[in-house]
Amino acid sequence: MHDGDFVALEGFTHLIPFAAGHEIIRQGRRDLTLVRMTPDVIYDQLIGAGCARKLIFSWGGNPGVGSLHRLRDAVEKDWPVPLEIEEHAHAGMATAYAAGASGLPFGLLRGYLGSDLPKYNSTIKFIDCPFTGEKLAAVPAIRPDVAVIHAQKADRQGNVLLWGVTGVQKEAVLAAKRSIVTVEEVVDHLDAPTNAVVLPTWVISAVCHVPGGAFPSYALGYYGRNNAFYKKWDGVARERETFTAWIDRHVRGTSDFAEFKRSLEEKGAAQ
Amino acid sequence: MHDGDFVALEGFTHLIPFAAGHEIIRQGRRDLTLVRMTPDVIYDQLIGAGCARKLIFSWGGNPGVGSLHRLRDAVEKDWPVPLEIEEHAHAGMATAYAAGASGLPFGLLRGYLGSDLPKYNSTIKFIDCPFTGEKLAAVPAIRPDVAVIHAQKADRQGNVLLWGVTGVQKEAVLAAKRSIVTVEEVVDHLDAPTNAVVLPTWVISAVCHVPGGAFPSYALGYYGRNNAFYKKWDGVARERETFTAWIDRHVRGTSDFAEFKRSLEEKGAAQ
Amino acid sequence: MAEQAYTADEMMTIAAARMVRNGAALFVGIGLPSAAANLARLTHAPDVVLIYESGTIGTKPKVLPLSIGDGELAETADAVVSVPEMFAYWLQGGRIDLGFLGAAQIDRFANINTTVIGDYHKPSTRLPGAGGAPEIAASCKEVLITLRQNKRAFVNTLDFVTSAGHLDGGDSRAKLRFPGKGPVAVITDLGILTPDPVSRELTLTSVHPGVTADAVVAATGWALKVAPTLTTTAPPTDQELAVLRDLQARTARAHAGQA
Amino acid sequence: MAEQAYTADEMMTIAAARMVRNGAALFVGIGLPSAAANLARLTHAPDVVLIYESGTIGTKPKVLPLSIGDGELAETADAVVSVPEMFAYWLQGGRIDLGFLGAAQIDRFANINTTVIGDYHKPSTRLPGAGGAPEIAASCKEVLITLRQNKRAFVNTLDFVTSAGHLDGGDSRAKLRFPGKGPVAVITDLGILTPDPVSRELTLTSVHPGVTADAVVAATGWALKVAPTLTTTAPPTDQELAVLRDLQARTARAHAGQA
Repeated sequence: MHDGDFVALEGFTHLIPFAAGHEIIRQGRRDLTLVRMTPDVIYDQLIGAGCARKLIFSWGGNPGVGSLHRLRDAVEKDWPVPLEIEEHAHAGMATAYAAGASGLPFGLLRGYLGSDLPKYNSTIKFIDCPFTGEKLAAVPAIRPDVAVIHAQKADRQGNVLLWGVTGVQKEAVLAAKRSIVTVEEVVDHLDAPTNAVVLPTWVISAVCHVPGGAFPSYALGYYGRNNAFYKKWDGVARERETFTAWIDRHVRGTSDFAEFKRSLEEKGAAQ
Repeated sequence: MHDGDFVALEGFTHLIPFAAGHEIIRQGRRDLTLVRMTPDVIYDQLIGAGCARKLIFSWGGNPGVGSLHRLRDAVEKDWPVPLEIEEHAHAGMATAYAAGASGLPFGLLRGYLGSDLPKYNSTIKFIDCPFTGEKLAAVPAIRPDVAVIHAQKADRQGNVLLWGVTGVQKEAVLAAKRSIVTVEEVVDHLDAPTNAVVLPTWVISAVCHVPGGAFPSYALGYYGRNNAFYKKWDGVARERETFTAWIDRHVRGTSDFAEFKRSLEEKGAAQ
Repeated sequence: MAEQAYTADEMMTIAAARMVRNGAALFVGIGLPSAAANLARLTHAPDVVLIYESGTIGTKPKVLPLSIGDGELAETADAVVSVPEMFAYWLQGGRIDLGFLGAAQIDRFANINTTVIGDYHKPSTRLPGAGGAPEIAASCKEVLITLRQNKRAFVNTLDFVTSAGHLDGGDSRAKLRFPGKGPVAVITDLGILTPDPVSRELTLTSVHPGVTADAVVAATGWALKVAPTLTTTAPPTDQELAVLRDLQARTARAHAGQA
Repeated sequence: MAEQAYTADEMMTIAAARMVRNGAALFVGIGLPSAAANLARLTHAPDVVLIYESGTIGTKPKVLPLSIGDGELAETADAVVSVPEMFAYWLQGGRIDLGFLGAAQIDRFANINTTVIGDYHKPSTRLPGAGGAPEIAASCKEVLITLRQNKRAFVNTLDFVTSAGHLDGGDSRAKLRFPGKGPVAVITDLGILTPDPVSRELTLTSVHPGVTADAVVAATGWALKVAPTLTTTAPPTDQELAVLRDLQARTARAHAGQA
């Protein structure tokens, strides 16, 4: 991953690749264009750490808790750096990812009807159906330089299996020029049921074994969502000082995700 | 199902709903518009029996064997009734089914480039991408009055599970106004793996228990494809007389699919 | 039946739950709608089909999800599909009977704002944004909206139209060929508002027990119309209250620590 | 290495198989392409990824499928996806290295016809039609075509262009912004034809053992160009023949009765 890349870290509340996000912060990447339907705490961390120049999203809250304070501070106060936003609805972004995976320049939907979003997002256009004359929305395909997802299993050849809420992860990987997958487990055989969500090794650039790499989100069959962390994040991220102290101590101050998680156990840590 | 209906009997070489097709012949339905990516022997039978007025398709052979003689006789010699054809490529039809399931008036694909098909199928149009100016194909959504598929399992509530090659069956059911599913087995619980292909009971109009109902195609986990039948069909369907005798004896002359299959065991039958 | 003390929020959730028809396919937003939808499922509507935008169809969570994609939703679902399939085949495909939304701001035609308070570029409050709401509001056959009623929420003019209700009223929604009929009721902590059959303007048709029409009008940022035949919402039954409180207690316990 | 007797069809299938690069993602048509693709997998290209339009990805059938969606293909696949996903995400998405097609008719620019012989509305022979071929020919990075060579098949003008090769030659394919490069070789029972780097016209570059260039020209419905440096295809090795014959024997047994 390089400074200025167009990057998607996907996972729809489930299997959010936090470990990969932390590594991006440790490497001090800058000027990234971040795309994600739900920025969630992972992008609040990347934005607060100054990695992002632009954010493309469709729902920007801390699920079940409230605001993403680092996102708001960047949008409203340009801290730590200005953040350009391109805002969509979920249907539009899901369609744009599918268009990217499909090798199409744009995706088609009956969307944004009567909404003000197209007034503030010039990438949303409308076209007429050549058969019925109906007005339909057109959104440009999302084609990231790099897509990163977290999955439950990979086999030794690098074929990847995920299950449960799979969001737009398959689309993100197939739409991207390069893709990285972190996994809970590496096994000899996936033993995937027929029609399971399997990404074959030849569409993936790299697979990394990072147990627990979706914490504080969850990995179905491995661990639950750490709702307490999401709630505590509200306090950590509310002020620049508390956020910076947390990132410096737990992310920049650790060498990998295992050490990050150990650091959270320490007295006074935000867990 | 009524005379003149727009009907899809889907199943991509797997789970082809032959039992339902025979019942349409027994009921003497007429003037149907039949849509199916691969007409296969099932539509050769319906066309030869005079049920169809129009066929929408994208590959019209007897897989691994050769021609569909009843289809050719209807197209070339208007026997037993004239058959109008609307011919596509697989990509266009898959896109059109997906558009139907998606509630869109048309589907978008990078397709038919350099092919003569659009010269002979006026439903294929081309539009310009509003972002890149690229020329892309547009096909009208397929929205059948009735879709019929065969699946492996239903539970007592009528939720349906299928696995293996699932073709466009989900799209056909979701695109149709009404849908009928025949199944190999009715169980207390589907015990479907997460992310399996499950059609919930509330999107299905009727579920019928017809073990073996996909014969001579196959049902993964239940029985294999009867390749011998497909080969023998070439001889049965080649002449109008042998075809009519076969349909009269084995389909019109039987009251249900179980009796049909028993009739094939009789001496001299085409099995 | 014996009545017992209850809060305005409880009355709101219970009144909203009662609007859910048993057997309906229900597209559920997180928060108040999710609580009402699950209360309905646990009381009079056992066969309601709960659908969340995370791709979970026919889910039966034992506790209320904190996020729209909690594991509980996937583990108890009849089917789990990808997010693009959910929006394309299930929502846009016209399969959903009822959409259930919350809102930060609402206007007299039940258009809603979940994006920003104030100017879009320099907002006084930046809200989470659209999520699935614009297409839920457009494509479901009918829409229910539930939120607390006060002048900050019930405004004369929205700062941002995130999702369309009845637009400018009358036939303006039909003119734009929306697939769905739009909002059929707004359930608040004070009463129930329904759109006028012709003008589509929200009209107060029921007040909750102990609430006056004047109080509801005073909590509304426009001159709220009041139906000539104003009814009073039936108070919560003991069973409704017991099931709701039990659900919320289970939920609180489950979300306290590592779920 | 000892040579043994073999048929022209065997030479064609073996020569076609040799064109398959190990590790390539290969979109396989039924019939001759399927035999050649599986022979490649069982000989020099064990890591080739075989993809059939039925949605089976990375399949490893023990016998050749009679239909494009045989159970064997699903049971031995790394992944099985729906047909719309196969055409949208995998083929149109540009994920396929090599498409492998058969044909009833082909012209000098490797455009192919699998639709009709004669007039479309009153054909002398009605062929099965397009199937996946037009988009396989358009979207795969490269395309191989294999068919038997004779004047009925290798024609000056196609009765119907089902799938585009190099169109009118030169840069006419690039002008239409095709995603893929188009046909890179046509493997027949007589030899191997490859498009001229500039004109894109098919040129005979290799003849199979015992076949003369004149014989190939005589079997072609246009004035076939012959490369100045014409090579002779290496004859089948004992191993290639043994594996192919074993595969075909297994296949014949499997398809004789109820599979």
